[in-house]
Amino acid sequence: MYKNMFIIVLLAGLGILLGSFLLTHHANKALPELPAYYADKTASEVGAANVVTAVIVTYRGFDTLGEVTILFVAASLIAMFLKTSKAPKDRHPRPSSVILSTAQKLLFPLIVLFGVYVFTNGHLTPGGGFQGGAVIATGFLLLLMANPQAEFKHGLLNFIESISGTSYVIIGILGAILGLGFLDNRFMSLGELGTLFSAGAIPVIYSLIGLKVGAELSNILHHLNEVQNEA
Amino acid sequence: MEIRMLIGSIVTLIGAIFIFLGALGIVRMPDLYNRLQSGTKASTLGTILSIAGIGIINPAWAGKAFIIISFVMMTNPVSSHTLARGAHHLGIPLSKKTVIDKLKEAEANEKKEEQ
Amino acid sequence: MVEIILYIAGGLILLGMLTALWRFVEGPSSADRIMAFDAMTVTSIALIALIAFFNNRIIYLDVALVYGLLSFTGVIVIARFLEKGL
Amino acid sequence: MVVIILTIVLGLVMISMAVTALTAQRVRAAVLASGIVSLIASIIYLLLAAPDVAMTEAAIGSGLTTIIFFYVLNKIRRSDV
Repeated sequence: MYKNMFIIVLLAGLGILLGSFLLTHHANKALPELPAYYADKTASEVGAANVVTAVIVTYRGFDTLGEVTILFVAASLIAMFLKTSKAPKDRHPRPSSVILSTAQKLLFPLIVLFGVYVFTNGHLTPGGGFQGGAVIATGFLLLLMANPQAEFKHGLLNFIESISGTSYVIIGILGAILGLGFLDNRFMSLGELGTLFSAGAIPVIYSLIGLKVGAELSNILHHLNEVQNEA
Repeated sequence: MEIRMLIGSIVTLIGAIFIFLGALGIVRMPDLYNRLQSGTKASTLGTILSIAGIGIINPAWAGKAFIIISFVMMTNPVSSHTLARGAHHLGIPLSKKTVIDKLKEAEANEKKEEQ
Repeated sequence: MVEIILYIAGGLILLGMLTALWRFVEGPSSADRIMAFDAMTVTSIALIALIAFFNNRIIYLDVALVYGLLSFTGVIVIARFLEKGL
Repeated sequence: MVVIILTIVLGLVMISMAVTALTAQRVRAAVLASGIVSLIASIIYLLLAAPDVAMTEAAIGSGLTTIIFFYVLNKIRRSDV
Protein backbone atom coordinates (compact mmCIF):
# COMPACT_ATOMS: atom_id res chain seq x y z
CA MET A 1 0.00 0.00 0.00
CA TYR A 2 2.61 2.51 1.08
CA LYS A 3 4.83 1.25 -1.68
CA ASN A 4 2.19 1.94 -4.33
CA MET A 5 1.48 5.37 -2.86
CA PHE A 6 5.18 6.12 -2.93
CA ILE A 7 5.43 5.09 -6.59
CA ILE A 8 2.41 7.23 -7.54
CA VAL A 9 3.79 10.26 -5.70
CA LEU A 10 7.18 9.73 -7.35
CA LEU A 11 5.62 9.46 -10.83
CA ALA A 12 3.46 12.55 -10.23
CA GLY A 13 6.46 14.54 -9.08
CA LEU A 14 8.45 13.42 -12.10
CA GLY A 15 5.54 14.31 -14.38
CA ILE A 16 5.20 17.81 -12.88
CA LEU A 17 8.94 18.34 -13.19
CA LEU A 18 9.08 17.23 -16.82
CA GLY A 19 5.86 19.08 -17.68
CA SER A 20 7.14 22.37 -16.26
CA PHE A 21 10.39 21.81 -18.11
CA LEU A 22 8.52 21.21 -21.39
CA LEU A 23 6.27 24.25 -20.90
CA THR A 24 9.10 26.65 -20.15
CA HIS A 25 11.51 25.21 -22.70
CA HIS A 26 12.48 27.36 -25.66
CA ALA A 27 14.49 25.83 -28.46
CA ASN A 28 17.90 27.45 -28.69
CA LYS A 29 18.81 27.70 -32.36
CA ALA A 30 22.40 28.82 -31.81
CA LEU A 31 24.94 26.06 -31.23
CA PRO A 32 26.74 25.87 -27.87
CA GLU A 33 30.44 26.57 -27.75
CA LEU A 34 31.90 23.10 -28.36
CA PRO A 35 29.61 21.99 -31.24
CA ALA A 36 30.07 25.40 -32.86
CA TYR A 37 33.83 24.86 -32.73
CA TYR A 38 33.47 21.42 -34.33
CA ALA A 39 31.10 22.72 -37.02
CA ASP A 40 33.33 25.66 -37.93
CA LYS A 41 36.81 24.24 -37.71
CA THR A 42 36.45 20.61 -38.90
CA ALA A 43 36.79 21.35 -42.60
CA SER A 44 39.89 23.51 -42.20
CA GLU A 45 41.63 21.61 -39.39
CA VAL A 46 40.93 17.95 -40.17
CA GLY A 47 39.68 18.05 -43.75
CA ALA A 48 36.79 15.60 -43.31
CA ALA A 49 33.41 16.33 -44.89
CA ASN A 50 31.57 14.37 -42.19
CA VAL A 51 31.87 16.16 -38.86
CA VAL A 52 30.82 13.10 -36.85
CA THR A 53 33.66 11.06 -38.30
CA ALA A 54 36.14 13.81 -37.52
CA VAL A 55 34.95 13.90 -33.91
CA ILE A 56 35.04 10.11 -33.54
CA VAL A 57 38.39 9.44 -35.16
CA THR A 58 40.43 12.55 -34.44
CA TYR A 59 39.09 14.84 -31.72
CA ARG A 60 37.95 11.91 -29.56
CA GLY A 61 40.24 9.27 -31.04
CA PHE A 62 41.28 7.84 -27.70
CA ASP A 63 37.65 6.99 -26.97
CA THR A 64 37.43 4.96 -30.18
CA LEU A 65 40.57 3.08 -29.23
CA GLY A 66 38.84 2.16 -25.98
CA GLU A 67 35.74 0.95 -27.85
CA VAL A 68 37.85 -1.25 -30.11
CA THR A 69 39.56 -2.67 -27.03
CA ILE A 70 36.19 -3.47 -25.42
CA LEU A 71 35.10 -5.34 -28.54
CA PHE A 72 38.40 -7.21 -28.61
CA VAL A 73 38.03 -8.27 -24.97
CA ALA A 74 34.45 -9.42 -25.62
CA ALA A 75 35.51 -11.48 -28.63
CA SER A 76 38.39 -13.06 -26.70
CA LEU A 77 36.12 -13.97 -23.77
CA ILE A 78 33.53 -15.52 -26.06
CA ALA A 79 36.23 -17.55 -27.80
CA MET A 80 37.63 -18.67 -24.43
CA PHE A 81 34.28 -19.78 -23.01
CA LEU A 82 33.06 -21.51 -26.13
CA LYS A 83 36.31 -23.28 -26.84
CA THR A 84 36.32 -25.11 -23.51
CA SER A 85 32.94 -26.77 -24.02
CA LYS A 86 33.41 -30.04 -25.85
CA ALA A 87 30.75 -29.67 -28.52
CA PRO A 88 29.64 -32.77 -30.40
CA LYS A 89 31.14 -32.47 -33.85
CA ASP A 90 28.68 -34.73 -35.64
CA ARG A 91 25.64 -32.54 -35.71
CA HIS A 92 23.18 -32.86 -38.55
CA PRO A 93 21.48 -29.58 -39.34
CA ARG A 94 18.86 -29.59 -42.05
CA PRO A 95 20.58 -28.77 -45.37
CA SER A 96 19.68 -25.47 -46.97
CA SER A 97 17.68 -25.20 -50.16
CA VAL A 98 19.15 -24.62 -53.62
CA ILE A 99 17.72 -21.10 -53.75
CA LEU A 100 19.49 -20.06 -50.56
CA SER A 101 22.89 -21.44 -51.56
CA THR A 102 22.66 -19.86 -55.02
CA ALA A 103 21.67 -16.52 -53.51
CA GLN A 104 24.57 -16.81 -51.09
CA LYS A 105 27.03 -17.25 -53.97
CA LEU A 106 25.57 -14.17 -55.64
CA LEU A 107 25.20 -11.94 -52.60
CA PHE A 108 28.31 -12.68 -50.52
CA PRO A 109 30.71 -10.63 -52.71
CA LEU A 110 28.15 -7.82 -52.92
CA ILE A 111 27.77 -7.62 -49.14
CA VAL A 112 31.54 -7.62 -48.57
CA LEU A 113 31.93 -4.95 -51.25
CA PHE A 114 29.26 -2.82 -49.60
CA GLY A 115 31.01 -3.18 -46.26
CA VAL A 116 34.26 -1.99 -47.83
CA TYR A 117 32.36 0.95 -49.35
CA VAL A 118 30.92 1.86 -45.96
CA PHE A 119 34.22 1.97 -44.15
CA THR A 120 36.35 3.56 -46.86
CA ASN A 121 33.80 6.36 -47.35
CA GLY A 122 33.44 6.97 -43.64
CA HIS A 123 34.76 10.52 -43.89
CA LEU A 124 32.31 11.47 -46.67
CA THR A 125 29.04 9.65 -45.97
CA PRO A 126 27.44 8.29 -42.79
CA GLY A 127 28.99 5.07 -41.67
CA GLY A 128 32.45 4.05 -40.70
CA GLY A 129 34.50 1.25 -39.26
CA PHE A 130 31.99 -0.28 -36.87
CA GLN A 131 29.10 -0.24 -39.33
CA GLY A 132 31.26 -1.58 -42.16
CA GLY A 133 32.58 -4.35 -39.93
CA ALA A 134 29.04 -5.34 -38.96
CA VAL A 135 28.05 -5.47 -42.64
CA ILE A 136 31.01 -7.73 -43.47
CA ALA A 137 30.16 -10.01 -40.53
CA THR A 138 26.61 -10.28 -41.88
CA GLY A 139 28.07 -11.51 -45.16
CA PHE A 140 29.94 -14.26 -43.32
CA LEU A 141 26.74 -15.07 -41.46
CA LEU A 142 25.01 -15.64 -44.81
CA LEU A 143 27.81 -18.06 -45.70
CA LEU A 144 27.13 -19.96 -42.46
CA MET A 145 23.40 -20.02 -43.18
CA ALA A 146 23.82 -21.58 -46.61
CA ASN A 147 26.29 -24.15 -45.32
CA PRO A 148 26.13 -24.63 -41.53
CA GLN A 149 29.24 -26.80 -41.46
CA ALA A 150 31.45 -24.31 -43.28
CA GLU A 151 34.91 -23.80 -41.81
CA PHE A 152 36.55 -20.40 -41.74
CA LYS A 153 40.28 -20.06 -41.66
CA HIS A 154 40.73 -19.03 -38.04
CA GLY A 155 44.41 -18.29 -38.57
CA LEU A 156 43.68 -15.84 -41.37
CA LEU A 157 40.94 -14.07 -39.40
CA ASN A 158 43.16 -13.78 -36.32
CA PHE A 159 46.02 -12.54 -38.50
CA ILE A 160 43.85 -9.80 -40.06
CA GLU A 161 42.53 -8.81 -36.65
CA SER A 162 45.89 -8.56 -34.91
CA ILE A 163 47.65 -6.86 -37.84
CA SER A 164 44.96 -4.20 -38.17
CA GLY A 165 44.80 -3.60 -34.43
CA THR A 166 48.56 -3.18 -34.23
CA SER A 167 48.69 -0.88 -37.25
CA TYR A 168 45.96 1.27 -35.72
CA VAL A 169 48.09 1.91 -32.65
CA ILE A 170 51.22 2.40 -34.81
CA ILE A 171 49.42 5.06 -36.87
CA GLY A 172 48.37 6.75 -33.65
CA ILE A 173 52.00 6.83 -32.46
CA LEU A 174 53.12 8.09 -35.89
CA GLY A 175 50.65 10.94 -35.42
CA ALA A 176 52.25 11.69 -32.07
CA ILE A 177 55.74 11.70 -33.58
CA LEU A 178 55.11 13.47 -36.90
CA GLY A 179 52.01 15.49 -36.04
CA LEU A 180 50.64 17.20 -32.99
CA GLY A 181 49.51 14.34 -30.76
CA PHE A 182 48.38 10.76 -30.41
CA LEU A 183 46.02 9.77 -33.29
CA ASP A 184 46.55 13.08 -35.09
CA ASN A 185 45.62 12.67 -38.74
CA ARG A 186 47.59 15.56 -40.24
CA PHE A 187 50.88 13.80 -40.87
CA MET A 188 49.41 12.65 -44.20
CA SER A 189 48.32 15.24 -46.77
CA LEU A 190 44.81 16.55 -46.17
CA GLY A 191 43.91 16.64 -49.87
CA GLU A 192 40.84 18.31 -51.30
CA LEU A 193 37.73 18.41 -49.12
CA GLY A 194 35.11 15.90 -50.23
CA THR A 195 37.22 13.52 -52.32
CA LEU A 196 38.04 9.92 -51.44
CA PHE A 197 41.75 10.50 -50.77
CA SER A 198 41.40 13.32 -48.31
CA ALA A 199 41.27 13.97 -44.58
CA GLY A 200 44.77 12.65 -43.92
CA ALA A 201 44.86 9.38 -42.01
CA ILE A 202 41.12 9.11 -41.31
CA PRO A 203 40.30 6.69 -44.19
CA VAL A 204 43.27 4.51 -43.25
CA ILE A 205 42.25 4.36 -39.59
CA TYR A 206 38.64 3.63 -40.46
CA SER A 207 39.65 0.87 -42.87
CA LEU A 208 41.77 -0.74 -40.16
CA ILE A 209 38.91 -0.49 -37.64
CA GLY A 210 36.51 -1.94 -40.20
CA LEU A 211 38.76 -4.92 -40.93
CA LYS A 212 39.32 -5.53 -37.21
CA VAL A 213 35.63 -5.34 -36.28
CA GLY A 214 34.62 -7.50 -39.25
CA ALA A 215 37.16 -10.20 -38.36
CA GLU A 216 36.17 -10.13 -34.67
CA LEU A 217 32.43 -10.39 -35.31
CA SER A 218 32.95 -13.16 -37.87
CA ASN A 219 35.00 -15.04 -35.31
CA ILE A 220 32.24 -14.64 -32.70
CA LEU A 221 29.62 -15.91 -35.15
CA HIS A 222 31.76 -18.88 -36.11
CA HIS A 223 32.35 -19.84 -32.50
CA LEU A 224 28.63 -19.58 -31.81
CA ASN A 225 27.94 -21.73 -34.85
CA GLU A 226 30.41 -24.38 -33.78
CA VAL A 227 28.79 -25.08 -30.42
CA GLN A 228 25.21 -25.49 -31.67
CA ASN A 229 23.83 -28.80 -30.51
CA GLU A 230 21.51 -30.96 -32.53
CA ALA A 231 17.96 -30.35 -31.41
CA MET B 1 10.67 19.74 -65.26
CA GLU B 2 7.26 20.02 -63.64
CA ILE B 3 5.92 17.10 -65.68
CA ARG B 4 8.85 14.90 -64.60
CA MET B 5 8.30 15.67 -60.93
CA LEU B 6 4.58 14.99 -61.31
CA ILE B 7 5.29 11.61 -62.93
CA GLY B 8 7.75 10.72 -60.20
CA SER B 9 5.35 11.60 -57.39
CA ILE B 10 2.55 9.60 -59.02
CA VAL B 11 4.87 6.58 -59.31
CA THR B 12 5.67 6.96 -55.60
CA LEU B 13 1.97 7.19 -54.80
CA ILE B 14 1.28 3.98 -56.74
CA GLY B 15 4.06 2.30 -54.78
CA ALA B 16 2.57 3.50 -51.50
CA ILE B 17 -0.81 2.12 -52.53
CA PHE B 18 0.81 -1.24 -53.26
CA ILE B 19 2.47 -1.19 -49.84
CA PHE B 20 -0.83 -0.45 -48.15
CA LEU B 21 -2.64 -3.20 -50.09
CA GLY B 22 0.12 -5.63 -49.18
CA ALA B 23 -0.26 -4.76 -45.51
CA LEU B 24 -4.01 -5.22 -45.83
CA GLY B 25 -3.37 -8.65 -47.34
CA ILE B 26 -1.16 -9.53 -44.38
CA VAL B 27 -4.14 -8.98 -42.11
CA ARG B 28 -6.93 -10.42 -44.25
CA MET B 29 -5.48 -13.58 -45.84
CA PRO B 30 -6.53 -16.93 -44.35
CA ASP B 31 -3.24 -18.76 -43.70
CA LEU B 32 0.47 -18.07 -43.35
CA TYR B 33 1.48 -18.94 -46.91
CA ASN B 34 -1.07 -16.62 -48.49
CA ARG B 35 -0.01 -13.87 -46.10
CA LEU B 36 3.61 -14.38 -47.10
CA GLN B 37 2.55 -14.09 -50.73
CA SER B 38 0.92 -10.69 -50.28
CA GLY B 39 3.39 -9.50 -47.68
CA THR B 40 6.40 -10.13 -49.87
CA LYS B 41 5.24 -9.56 -53.41
CA ALA B 42 3.17 -6.45 -52.85
CA SER B 43 5.59 -4.90 -50.36
CA THR B 44 8.57 -5.50 -52.64
CA LEU B 45 6.81 -4.00 -55.66
CA GLY B 46 5.59 -1.06 -53.60
CA THR B 47 9.05 -0.31 -52.22
CA ILE B 48 10.62 -0.60 -55.66
CA LEU B 49 8.06 1.80 -57.16
CA SER B 50 8.41 4.28 -54.28
CA ILE B 51 12.18 4.46 -54.59
CA ALA B 52 11.97 4.62 -58.39
CA GLY B 53 9.60 7.58 -58.04
CA ILE B 54 12.07 9.36 -55.75
CA GLY B 55 14.78 8.65 -58.33
CA ILE B 56 12.63 10.11 -61.12
CA ILE B 57 11.91 13.28 -59.13
CA ASN B 58 15.59 13.84 -58.40
CA PRO B 59 17.71 12.58 -61.32
CA ALA B 60 20.92 13.05 -59.34
CA TRP B 61 19.71 10.36 -56.94
CA ALA B 62 18.85 7.86 -59.68
CA GLY B 63 22.10 5.88 -59.32
CA LYS B 64 21.71 5.20 -55.62
CA ALA B 65 17.99 4.52 -56.06
CA PHE B 66 18.84 1.93 -58.71
CA ILE B 67 21.29 0.21 -56.35
CA ILE B 68 18.67 0.06 -53.59
CA ILE B 69 16.11 -1.33 -56.03
CA SER B 70 18.46 -4.07 -57.21
CA PHE B 71 19.34 -5.02 -53.62
CA VAL B 72 15.69 -5.25 -52.60
CA MET B 73 14.89 -7.31 -55.69
CA MET B 74 17.73 -9.73 -54.95
CA THR B 75 17.30 -10.17 -51.22
CA ASN B 76 13.62 -10.10 -50.39
CA PRO B 77 12.43 -13.18 -52.36
CA VAL B 78 15.18 -15.30 -50.82
CA SER B 79 14.18 -14.47 -47.27
CA SER B 80 10.49 -15.12 -47.88
CA HIS B 81 11.29 -18.44 -49.60
CA THR B 82 13.37 -19.55 -46.64
CA LEU B 83 10.65 -18.51 -44.22
CA ALA B 84 7.97 -20.41 -46.14
CA ARG B 85 10.14 -23.52 -46.23
CA GLY B 86 10.87 -23.31 -42.51
CA ALA B 87 7.20 -22.83 -41.69
CA HIS B 88 6.26 -25.83 -43.83
CA HIS B 89 8.81 -27.95 -42.03
CA LEU B 90 7.50 -26.71 -38.70
CA GLY B 91 4.07 -28.04 -39.66
CA ILE B 92 2.03 -24.86 -39.77
CA PRO B 93 -1.25 -25.95 -41.36
CA LEU B 94 -2.37 -24.81 -44.80
CA SER B 95 -5.80 -23.26 -45.21
CA LYS B 96 -8.68 -25.61 -45.94
CA LYS B 97 -9.13 -24.28 -49.48
CA THR B 98 -5.63 -25.35 -50.55
CA VAL B 99 -5.73 -28.15 -53.12
CA ILE B 100 -2.08 -28.89 -53.89
CA ASP B 101 1.08 -29.20 -51.76
CA LYS B 102 4.09 -29.95 -53.96
CA LEU B 103 6.71 -29.64 -51.21
CA LYS B 104 5.04 -32.40 -49.18
CA GLU B 105 4.99 -34.68 -52.23
CA ALA B 106 8.64 -33.97 -52.97
CA GLU B 107 9.69 -34.72 -49.38
CA ALA B 108 7.69 -37.96 -49.43
CA ASN B 109 9.41 -38.94 -52.68
CA GLU B 110 12.83 -38.25 -51.19
CA LYS B 111 12.05 -40.41 -48.19
CA LYS B 112 10.89 -43.25 -50.43
CA GLU B 113 14.12 -43.08 -52.46
CA GLU B 114 16.23 -43.20 -49.32
CA GLN B 115 14.52 -46.35 -48.18
CA MET C 1 1.17 19.65 -55.86
CA VAL C 2 4.10 17.23 -55.87
CA GLU C 3 4.56 17.63 -52.12
CA ILE C 4 0.88 16.99 -51.40
CA ILE C 5 1.00 13.74 -53.40
CA LEU C 6 4.15 12.68 -51.54
CA TYR C 7 2.55 13.49 -48.17
CA ILE C 8 -0.38 11.24 -49.08
CA ALA C 9 2.10 8.53 -50.10
CA GLY C 10 3.92 8.87 -46.79
CA GLY C 11 0.66 8.59 -44.89
CA LEU C 12 -0.24 5.43 -46.79
CA ILE C 13 3.17 3.94 -46.07
CA LEU C 14 2.83 4.72 -42.35
CA LEU C 15 -0.65 3.20 -42.36
CA GLY C 16 0.79 0.09 -44.01
CA MET C 17 3.43 -0.18 -41.29
CA LEU C 18 0.78 0.06 -38.58
CA THR C 19 -1.37 -2.55 -40.31
CA ALA C 20 1.57 -4.93 -40.46
CA LEU C 21 2.13 -4.23 -36.77
CA TRP C 22 -1.39 -5.46 -36.06
CA ARG C 23 -0.43 -8.83 -37.52
CA PHE C 24 2.69 -8.80 -35.34
CA VAL C 25 0.60 -8.36 -32.20
CA GLU C 26 -2.11 -10.80 -33.30
CA GLY C 27 -0.03 -13.42 -35.13
CA PRO C 28 -0.93 -16.94 -34.04
CA SER C 29 2.50 -18.42 -34.78
CA SER C 30 6.05 -17.13 -34.70
CA ALA C 31 6.30 -17.30 -38.48
CA ASP C 32 3.50 -14.73 -38.75
CA ARG C 33 5.38 -12.39 -36.46
CA ILE C 34 8.58 -12.78 -38.46
CA MET C 35 6.69 -12.07 -41.66
CA ALA C 36 5.19 -8.91 -40.18
CA PHE C 37 8.69 -7.86 -39.06
CA ASP C 38 10.01 -8.41 -42.58
CA ALA C 39 7.17 -6.43 -44.13
CA MET C 40 7.75 -3.56 -41.70
CA THR C 41 11.46 -3.49 -42.52
CA VAL C 42 10.85 -3.42 -46.27
CA THR C 43 8.21 -0.74 -45.81
CA SER C 44 10.57 1.36 -43.74
CA ILE C 45 12.96 1.51 -46.72
CA ALA C 46 10.32 3.46 -48.63
CA LEU C 47 9.68 5.67 -45.58
CA ILE C 48 13.40 6.43 -45.28
CA ALA C 49 13.52 7.38 -48.97
CA LEU C 50 10.63 9.81 -48.44
CA ILE C 51 12.34 11.32 -45.37
CA ALA C 52 15.49 11.75 -47.48
CA PHE C 53 13.45 13.55 -50.14
CA PHE C 54 11.79 15.95 -47.71
CA ASN C 55 15.09 16.81 -46.04
CA ASN C 56 16.81 16.98 -49.44
CA ARG C 57 19.82 14.96 -48.24
CA ILE C 58 21.07 12.17 -50.49
CA ILE C 59 23.22 10.67 -47.74
CA TYR C 60 20.11 9.48 -45.89
CA LEU C 61 19.70 6.90 -48.66
CA ASP C 62 22.74 5.05 -47.28
CA VAL C 63 20.63 3.95 -44.33
CA ALA C 64 18.04 2.59 -46.75
CA LEU C 65 20.87 0.78 -48.53
CA VAL C 66 21.89 -0.93 -45.28
CA TYR C 67 18.30 -2.04 -44.66
CA GLY C 68 17.91 -3.24 -48.23
CA LEU C 69 20.99 -5.43 -48.02
CA LEU C 70 20.91 -6.61 -44.42
CA SER C 71 17.28 -6.96 -43.34
CA PHE C 72 16.91 -10.31 -45.04
CA THR C 73 19.68 -12.06 -43.11
CA GLY C 74 17.73 -11.70 -39.88
CA VAL C 75 14.70 -13.34 -41.45
CA ILE C 76 16.87 -16.13 -42.88
CA VAL C 77 18.42 -16.83 -39.49
CA ILE C 78 15.03 -17.03 -37.80
CA ALA C 79 13.63 -19.24 -40.56
CA ARG C 80 16.58 -21.61 -40.25
CA PHE C 81 16.05 -21.58 -36.49
CA LEU C 82 12.44 -22.66 -37.04
CA GLU C 83 13.35 -25.48 -39.43
CA LYS C 84 16.13 -26.65 -37.07
CA GLY C 85 18.89 -26.04 -39.59
CA LEU C 86 21.04 -23.65 -37.58
CA MET D 1 4.11 19.73 -37.87
CA VAL D 2 4.25 16.58 -39.99
CA VAL D 3 7.53 15.62 -38.36
CA ILE D 4 6.00 16.02 -34.89
CA ILE D 5 2.99 13.83 -35.78
CA LEU D 6 5.25 11.18 -37.34
CA THR D 7 7.53 11.19 -34.30
CA ILE D 8 4.60 10.84 -31.90
CA VAL D 9 3.05 7.93 -33.84
CA LEU D 10 6.39 6.13 -34.16
CA GLY D 11 7.22 6.79 -30.52
CA LEU D 12 3.91 5.31 -29.36
CA VAL D 13 4.56 2.21 -31.47
CA MET D 14 8.05 2.01 -29.98
CA ILE D 15 6.82 2.21 -26.39
CA SER D 16 4.11 -0.39 -26.98
CA MET D 17 6.66 -2.73 -28.58
CA ALA D 18 8.98 -2.26 -25.61
CA VAL D 19 6.13 -3.22 -23.25
CA THR D 20 5.41 -6.23 -25.49
CA ALA D 21 9.05 -7.26 -25.25
CA LEU D 22 8.83 -7.15 -21.47
CA THR D 23 5.55 -9.02 -21.09
CA ALA D 24 5.62 -11.51 -23.98
CA GLN D 25 5.01 -15.18 -23.14
CA ARG D 26 7.64 -16.60 -25.48
CA VAL D 27 11.21 -15.43 -25.78
CA ARG D 28 11.10 -15.36 -29.59
CA ALA D 29 8.30 -12.81 -29.60
CA ALA D 30 10.21 -10.67 -27.11
CA VAL D 31 13.37 -10.71 -29.25
CA LEU D 32 11.39 -9.81 -32.37
CA ALA D 33 9.65 -6.98 -30.52
CA SER D 34 13.00 -5.56 -29.47
CA GLY D 35 14.03 -5.78 -33.13
CA ILE D 36 11.06 -3.60 -34.03
CA VAL D 37 12.06 -1.15 -31.28
CA SER D 38 15.48 -0.90 -32.97
CA LEU D 39 13.91 -0.43 -36.40
CA ILE D 40 11.72 2.45 -35.27
CA ALA D 41 14.53 3.97 -33.22
CA SER D 42 16.62 4.15 -36.36
CA ILE D 43 13.82 5.94 -38.26
CA ILE D 44 13.47 8.43 -35.41
CA TYR D 45 17.23 9.03 -35.39
CA LEU D 46 16.93 9.79 -39.10
CA LEU D 47 14.10 12.26 -38.41
CA LEU D 48 16.36 13.95 -35.86
CA ALA D 49 19.03 14.35 -38.60
CA ALA D 50 21.53 11.82 -37.23
CA PRO D 51 22.24 9.43 -40.12
CA ASP D 52 25.41 8.03 -38.53
CA VAL D 53 23.58 6.82 -35.45
CA ALA D 54 20.70 5.56 -37.59
CA MET D 55 23.11 3.47 -39.65
CA THR D 56 24.71 1.98 -36.54
CA GLU D 57 21.29 1.12 -35.15
CA ALA D 58 20.31 -0.46 -38.47
CA ALA D 59 23.44 -2.58 -38.81
CA ILE D 60 23.94 -3.61 -35.19
CA GLY D 61 20.69 -3.15 -33.27
CA SER D 62 18.28 -4.42 -35.86
CA GLY D 63 20.62 -6.90 -37.54
CA LEU D 64 23.36 -8.52 -35.52
CA THR D 65 21.77 -8.39 -32.06
CA THR D 66 18.64 -10.24 -33.17
CA ILE D 67 20.77 -12.80 -34.99
CA ILE D 68 23.04 -13.51 -32.01
CA PHE D 69 19.97 -13.83 -29.75
CA PHE D 70 18.57 -16.51 -32.02
CA TYR D 71 21.87 -18.38 -32.14
CA VAL D 72 21.88 -18.55 -28.35
CA LEU D 73 18.19 -19.52 -28.22
CA ASN D 74 18.97 -22.38 -30.60
CA LYS D 75 21.74 -23.48 -28.27
CA ILE D 76 19.52 -23.66 -25.17
CA ARG D 77 16.20 -24.82 -26.71
CA ARG D 78 14.17 -24.62 -23.54
CA SER D 79 10.45 -25.33 -23.67
CA ASP D 80 9.31 -21.71 -23.54
CA VAL D 81 11.65 -20.49 -26.28
